[in-house]
Amino acid sequence: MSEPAIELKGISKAFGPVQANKDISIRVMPGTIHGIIGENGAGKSTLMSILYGFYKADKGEIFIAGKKVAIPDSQAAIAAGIGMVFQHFKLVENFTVLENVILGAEDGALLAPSLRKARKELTELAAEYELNVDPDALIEEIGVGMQQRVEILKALYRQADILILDEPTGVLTPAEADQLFRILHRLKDEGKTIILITHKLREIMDATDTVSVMRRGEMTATVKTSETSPQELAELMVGRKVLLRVDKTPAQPGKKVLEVENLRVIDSKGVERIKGISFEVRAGEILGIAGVAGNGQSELLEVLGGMENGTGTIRVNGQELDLTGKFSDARSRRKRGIAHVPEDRQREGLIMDFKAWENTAFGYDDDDAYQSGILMDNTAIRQDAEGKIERFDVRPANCDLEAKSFSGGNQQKLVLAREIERDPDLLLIGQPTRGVDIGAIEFIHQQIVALRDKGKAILLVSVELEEILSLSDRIAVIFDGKLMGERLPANTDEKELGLMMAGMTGEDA
Amino acid sequence: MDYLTVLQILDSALRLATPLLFACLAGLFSERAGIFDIGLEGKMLIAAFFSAATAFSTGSVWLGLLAGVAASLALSAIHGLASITFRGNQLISGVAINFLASGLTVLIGLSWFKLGGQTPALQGDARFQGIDLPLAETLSGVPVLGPLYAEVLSGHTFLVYVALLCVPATWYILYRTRFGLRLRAVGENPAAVDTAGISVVGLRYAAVAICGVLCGLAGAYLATGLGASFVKEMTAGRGYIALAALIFAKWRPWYALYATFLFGLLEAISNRYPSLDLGVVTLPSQFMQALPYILTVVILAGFVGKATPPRAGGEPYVKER
Amino acid sequence: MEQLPKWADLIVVPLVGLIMAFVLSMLMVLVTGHDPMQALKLMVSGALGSTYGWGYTLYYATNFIFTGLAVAVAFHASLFNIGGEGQAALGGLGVAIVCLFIPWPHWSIALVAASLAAGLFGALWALIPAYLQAKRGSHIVITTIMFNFIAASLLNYVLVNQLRPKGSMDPATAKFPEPSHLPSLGDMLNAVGIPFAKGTPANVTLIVALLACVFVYYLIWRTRLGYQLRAFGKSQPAAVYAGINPVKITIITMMISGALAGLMAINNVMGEAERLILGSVEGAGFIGIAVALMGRSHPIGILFAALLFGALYQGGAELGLWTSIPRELVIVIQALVILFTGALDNMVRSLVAKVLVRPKKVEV
Amino acid sequence: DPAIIFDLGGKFDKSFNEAAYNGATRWAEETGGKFAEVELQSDAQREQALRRFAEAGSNPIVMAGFAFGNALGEVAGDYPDTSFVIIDMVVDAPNVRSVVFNEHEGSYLVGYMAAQTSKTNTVGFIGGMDIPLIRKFACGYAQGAKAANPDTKVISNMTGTTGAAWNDPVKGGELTRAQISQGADVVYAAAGGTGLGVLQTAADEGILSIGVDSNQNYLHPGKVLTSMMKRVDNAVYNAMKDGPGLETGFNVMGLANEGVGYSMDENNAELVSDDLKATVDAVAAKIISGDITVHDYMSDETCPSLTF
Ligand SMILES: Nc1ncnc2c1ncn2[C@@H]1O[C@H](COP(=O)(O)OP(=O)(O)OP(=O)(O)O)[C@@H](O)[C@H]1O
Ligand SMILES: Nc1ncnc2c1ncn2[C@@H]1O[C@H](COP(=O)(O)OP(=O)(O)OP(=O)(O)O)[C@@H](O)[C@H]1O
Ligand SMILES: [Mg+2]
Ligand SMILES: [Mg+2]
Repeated sequence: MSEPAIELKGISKAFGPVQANKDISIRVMPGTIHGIIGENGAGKSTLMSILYGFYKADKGEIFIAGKKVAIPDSQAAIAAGIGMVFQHFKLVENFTVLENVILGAEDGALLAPSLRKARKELTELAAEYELNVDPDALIEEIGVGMQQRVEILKALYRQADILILDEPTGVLTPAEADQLFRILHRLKDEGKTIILITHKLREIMDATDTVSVMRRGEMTATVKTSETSPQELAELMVGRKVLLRVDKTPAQPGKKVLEVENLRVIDSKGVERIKGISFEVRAGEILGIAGVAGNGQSELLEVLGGMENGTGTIRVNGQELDLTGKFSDARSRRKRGIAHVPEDRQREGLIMDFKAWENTAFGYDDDDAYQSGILMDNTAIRQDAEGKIERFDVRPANCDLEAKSFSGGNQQKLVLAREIERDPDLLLIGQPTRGVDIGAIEFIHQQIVALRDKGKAILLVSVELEEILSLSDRIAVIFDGKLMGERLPANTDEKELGLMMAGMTGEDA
Repeated sequence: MDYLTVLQILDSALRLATPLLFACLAGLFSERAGIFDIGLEGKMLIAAFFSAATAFSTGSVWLGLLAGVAASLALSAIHGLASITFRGNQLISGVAINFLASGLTVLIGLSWFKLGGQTPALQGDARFQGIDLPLAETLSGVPVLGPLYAEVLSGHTFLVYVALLCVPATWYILYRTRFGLRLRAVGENPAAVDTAGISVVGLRYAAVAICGVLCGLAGAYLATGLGASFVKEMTAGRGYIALAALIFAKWRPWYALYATFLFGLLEAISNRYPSLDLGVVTLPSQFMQALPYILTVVILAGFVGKATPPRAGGEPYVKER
Repeated sequence: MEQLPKWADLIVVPLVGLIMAFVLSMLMVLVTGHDPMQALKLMVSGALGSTYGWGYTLYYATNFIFTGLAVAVAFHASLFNIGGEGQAALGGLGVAIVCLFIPWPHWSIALVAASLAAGLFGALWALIPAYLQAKRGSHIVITTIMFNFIAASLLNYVLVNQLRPKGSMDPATAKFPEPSHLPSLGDMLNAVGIPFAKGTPANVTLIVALLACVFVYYLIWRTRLGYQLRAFGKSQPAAVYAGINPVKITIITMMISGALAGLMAINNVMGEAERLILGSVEGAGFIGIAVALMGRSHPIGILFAALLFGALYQGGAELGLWTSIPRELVIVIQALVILFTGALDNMVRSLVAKVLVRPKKVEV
Repeated sequence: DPAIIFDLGGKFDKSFNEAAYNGATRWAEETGGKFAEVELQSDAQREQALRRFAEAGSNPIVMAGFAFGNALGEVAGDYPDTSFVIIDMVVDAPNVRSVVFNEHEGSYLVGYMAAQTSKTNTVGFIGGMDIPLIRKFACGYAQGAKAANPDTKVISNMTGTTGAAWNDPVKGGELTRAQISQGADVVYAAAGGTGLGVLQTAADEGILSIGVDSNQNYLHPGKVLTSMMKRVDNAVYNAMKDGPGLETGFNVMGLANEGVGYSMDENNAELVSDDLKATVDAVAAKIISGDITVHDYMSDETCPSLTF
C-alpha cells in the first residue's frame, strides 16, 4: 500500500474551555475521496482548519505524503499543496472573481501581469473542469454556487493536490451539486486527494471511497464506504437510531389560510424579482416551493414576512394584508398570525450576540406575557425560553449562552421553537435544515409535520429537493420570479422538478 | 466676485486642503486595512512639533520632516500594538493617542525650548519655501488658464505638491499593486487574506505605518510649510475634519481630494467673507464660521449617498474566541 | 484568548492597567525633574483623600457620567455619537433660558424644568444628525462632528449678542437668580449630619446622574425599546426581520443620547457656574467617548470610569496648585490611563492570566 | 507670598497670560521672592484655586482674566484678610483691586499708525474669537485708522468659535493672506497663538503686522510695525510689589498711566518714521488730555467705525 497523502496523528485543539478536537488520528490515501461526517459541533471544521493552518493545534503531528510537516499558517499549507473550501467562504465580497483568485498568489508587485496570467489560466481551468465563472463579476453579485466555484478555482490556481471541501453542497442546487461531484471525480481521476465534509449521507455513499465519523471532538470510526450503510453511519454519528425518512400521514387540507394573487416585487435596484405569482395554502397542508436559489423565493418569503414591500393581493384568513403602508412591517404580520423562519438564521433569525433566552422573544418582544408594567418581564421570558429549549432539545440546554455559541443545528432549533410555539396560522419557513446534521434534521422535520397536523398552513422554501419531496403535500416550482406549475409529490420526481426549476414547463419536461 | 478673487480663494483652499488631504489619505490607508483611526489629530500634532523642533535645532527642514514622520510613526506603532497585536479597541486607542500627543508635545517643548511649549519661529532653510512651477511667469499671460496656473497651482511649498501627487499614488498603490489588493482585502475580509496565506498582522502594520508617514507629512506641513513654528494644539481639530472628509470620500483616493478640497474651499470662502451683508440681513461672523460645517451637512444630506465603510473596519481580527 | 475568572476580568485587569499607567506616568514625572512620590501622593490624596477632594472629583465625574451614558446608549444601537460636545452645549443653552427667564419658586422645581430643557435641547441637537442618518444615510460620525462646530458658533453668537448682560465683558449669561441655585453636595450632606466640605462644586446633580445610570440600565436591558435598540445595533437585517423600524430606532436612540449629553448642563451650568459661559463643556463630550468605551457601555462601568476621570481631573488640579509640574503632564497621565485600561487591556489581561491561570480544560 | 492664577489659555499663550507671567517673574527676579502659580484647566477650578491659595496664606492673589469675575465675587468676602487683584474685570469688594485696561486707546494708536503706514488704504484686524474684549480692540483700532485717514478700509476677521481659535496659527496665516488679497498691507492681530501665524505670514508676504499685549516686534525684526502694549506685566508686577494689604479699588490703566501704548524698539525703528512717531505721540497726548475721545465698545456695545 502506498504512503497516505495525509496523516494526522493525535491532533488536539481546545477553544478556551471547549475541546473541539481530542487526540484525533486519521489517514487519507492519495487519489481518493475521503468523507467526514459528524453532528454539528463535532469538530470537523476545526480539524480541517488545523490541516490548512488556519488554527494551530495544541498537540499532534501532520504528515503529508509521509513527510512530517509543520503547518503554522495557511501559507505553509498552500506550499504543501493543500487547498481548502471553507464552510463559510473566505472571499472578499467587493472584489472580482479574478482578484479573489490571485489574492495571495500574485506573481509580482504589480497587479496587471498577475491578472492577465490568471485570466488566461482561469479560462483553461474553466474548460478543463467545467468551472465557468465570469472573471470580472463581483463576488457579492454572484450566487453562492458561483462563489463556491471561485473557491475551488482558488485552490486549483494554487496547484493544490489535496482539496478539502467543508459542507460544499449545503448551499447548492441539486444540479450544481451534481456538477460539483463530477468535478470532484475528475480531480480524483487526476490523482488529487479530496476530503469532503458533509451532512448528507447520500453524498457520502455516492461519492466517497472511505468515510470517517466524528462525535463530540473524537474520531469514532473510519470505514470503507462500500462496507457501510447510511443507517449505520447515522447511528455512528448520533449515537442512536435515526429515522432517515419523514414519517407523515396524508394531509387533510382545510380552509384557505394564505391566498396570494398577482404578487409582484421590485427590489431596491429596480429589478423585478417576483413577476406576478398567485397561489394558495390551506390549513393543514405544506406547500413546498422548489427552485434554484435566486429565482424569487427569498423575496417571496420576505414580502410575506413583512420585510419587503410588494404589490398585488395577499389575504391571510380572508383578510387582506397591507403590502406597502404602515402595517407592512414584520410586526404587523406576526399579529396576523404569520410566523417566519428566515432562510438566513444567523443574519436575520437571531441576534448572534444575544443570549438564547433573549432570542426566544425576538420579534415577539411586545407580547403581553413578556411585559410587566413598562419593563420587560425577563423572568417570564427566561422561563418561557427554558421550556422551549427543553421541548426542542436545544443543546446545550443553557439559555444564558449567546446564540453564536450554539451550533448551526441548535441555532435553527432555537428559531423554530420561537416561531412554532407561537402557534401561528401560517408558518413561513426557509431552508429549514441548511447546514444541519441529520439528527437535528429528523427532529426539525418532525416538528414541521406536527404543526401541519395541528391544522396550520405551512409554506416551505428549500433548495433541497429531497426535503421538498419528503415534506410537502403540494409542490410549486419557482423560476425567474414566476411559478412554473404545481405537482403532487407522489406524481413527480427530482428529475421533473429539476427541469422545471431550470425553466422548462411541465409540458416541455 | 472677480476672477482674481476666485483664484485667490482657490489658492487659499489648496493650502488649507493640503494638511487635510494628507491626513485623509493617511486615514484611508489605515481604514482600508480595517484599522479605524481617530488618532489622526494626535499624530499630526506630534509630527508638527517634532518637525518644527528638529528643523529649528538643526536648521534643516528636511531633518525636521524626517523627525516629524518618525514621531508620528511612533504613535502609529502604539496604535498598531494596541489594535493589531493586542486586539484592543481601536477607538479607545485613538482617543488615547490624541491625549498623549496633546500632552507630550507641550511637555517636551517646555523642557526643550523653554518657550511655553512652543518652538521658536523657523527661518530660512528650517522651513519650506514656495516653489514656482516652471513657466508660471510666462504662462500667467495666457487668458483664464494662465492665471489659474500661476496663481493657484504655482508658488506652494514642496509638501503641497507631494500631497497632490499622493492622490494618484494612493490610487495606483491601492488598485494597481499587489500590496494594494491585499490591503483592501484585509479591510474587507481578513479571513480571506489569512487563508490565502498572507499575514493579516503584517499587512495591517504596514497600513498603519503608511498612515503614520502621511500624518507625519500633514503635521510637518502645518508647522514647517504653512506655518513656521509649533504652537500647542495647532492642529485645531483638523484630524477630525480629515476623518469626516474620509467618510465623505467614501474611502476613495480621488474623492478624498475632492472632499478635502471642498472643506478647504468652504473655509477659504468663510475666511474671505467674515460676515456677509445680504441687504436684508447681515449674516453674523459666527454664522459664516459655521458655514463650512453647515454646508457639509447639507451636501452630505443632499448629494452623497450611503457610504459603505470597509467591512472589517474597527474589528480586531480574532480567529479563536 | 485566556479565560480569566470574572472577578479578575472586572477588578484585577483594570487595576493592573491603572498601576502600569501610573508607573509610567511617574517615570515621566521623574524624567521631567520632579518628585514622583510626592506627585502621586498629591494626586491621590487631592482627589480622594478628603471630602473636599471628593467634592471636586464627584463634580467632574457627574459630567462624565452624563456624556459617557450618552455615548453608550448610542453605541448599543451601533451609532457613534461624537456630538456629545455640541449636545451638552445646547443643553446648557436650554438650562440658561429656563433659569434666566422663568422665576422659579424653589430649586427643586427649577431642577426639574432645567433638566427637561437641557434634555430637550440636547435631544433636538441630536435629532438632525439622527434624521439624516436614518433617512438619507448621512454618516452620523461626520454630522455629529459638524454639529459640534455649529453648536460652538451658535453659542458664541447667542452669548455674545443675545444673552450677555449689557456692558459685561464676559461672554456669558448673567448669574441665574438665587432660587434656581442647586444645593451642593456639601450642603445636603451637612444637613443630614454627615460632614462634607462646603464650597465644592459637586451638587445634587450627582443624584440625577446616578438616576440616569439606573435609567439607562433599565432602558437598555429591561425595556422593549432597549431590547429593540440593542437588536438593531447588533444586526440591522435581523431588526427588520423582527419588525423593528430602523428609522424610528435611530432617531429615538440618538435623541435619548443627545438628551443625556444635554443633561450634563444641569451639573456644570446650573449647579456649578450658575450661569452659561462660553465653552462650558470643556471637552467633556469627548471624554465621554473614552468613559463609555472603558466602561464597556455599561452604566456601572461608566460610573467607575467617570470616577476615575473625575479623580484624574481633580488630582491633576492639585498637582497644578502645589507643584510646578505642568498641567500637560496630567493630560499625559490621562492618555496613559486610557491606553492601559482601555486599548491595551488585552495585553494587561494576558499578563494577568500568565500569573493567575494554570491552564485547565473543561470537557464537553 | 503672592500667588497668580492663569486663565485657561495657559501662561505661555504668547500674549495676555504670558504678560502676566512675565510681570510675576520680573518681580521674583528683582526681589528674590517666590510666588505660587497655577494654570487652570477647567472653569470649576477658578474658585477652587482662589480658595486653596487663600487658605494656604498666599497674599496677594493675582488673577489674569475677566472670567474670574464671578468666582472672585463669591470668594473675596470669605477671605477679608487676603488681597485680591483681578485684571480685565471689575469686582466690587473691599479687598479687591480691579485693574482694567483701555485697550481701545492703545488700539486706536496702532490703528492710526497702520492707516498712516498703509499704502493701499486698507488695514486688517484679526481677532481670536468674537467676544466683547476683542471687539474692544477691533473697535479702537478701526477708529484710529479712520481718524488717520477717513478713506481707510478696515477688514476684520475672527478666527473661530471654539477654544482652538486662540491656537491656530495656520488659520491666522490664511486669514492674513485673505486680507492681503483684499488689499490690506498692515494687519493687527489680537488672537493669542493664532497671532503668531498672522505675524509670520505678514512677514513672509512682505506686509506689516502689529503685535499685541506684549512687545512682539522682535518676532520678525523690521516686519512688525509695532505692538499694542497692554502692560498686564506691570499690573502684576505692581500688585506683587505692593504686597499684602495693597491698595484696593478700581485701577484704570490707560495711555495716561502707561497701562497701554505702542512699542518702539530697534526692531521697528526703521518702520516708524520720526514724523509718524511725533504724530502718534501727539494723538496720544490728545487722548490723554481728552481732546480725542476713543469710543469704548463696552460703553454702549456699539462700534461706529466697524461692523461685526
Ligand atoms: N473560532 C472558534 N472559537 C471558539 N470556539 C470554536 C471556534 N470554532 C469552533 N468552535 C467550537 O468548537 C467546536 C467544534 O466546532 P466545528 O466548527 O469544528 O464543528 P463542525 O463539526 O464543523 O460543526 P458543523 O457541522 O456545525 O459545521 C464547537 O463547539 C464550536 O462551537
Ligand atoms: N392591512 C393590514 N395588513 C397587515 N397587517 C395589518 C393590517 N391592518 C392591521 N394590521 C396588523 O394587525 C393588527 C391587528 O389589527 P386590527 O386593527 O384588526 O386589531 P386591533 O385590535 O385594532 O389592533 P390594535 O389594538 O393594535 O390597533 C394591527 O395591530 C396591525 O399590526
Ligand atoms: Mg463545520
Ligand atoms: Mg385597531
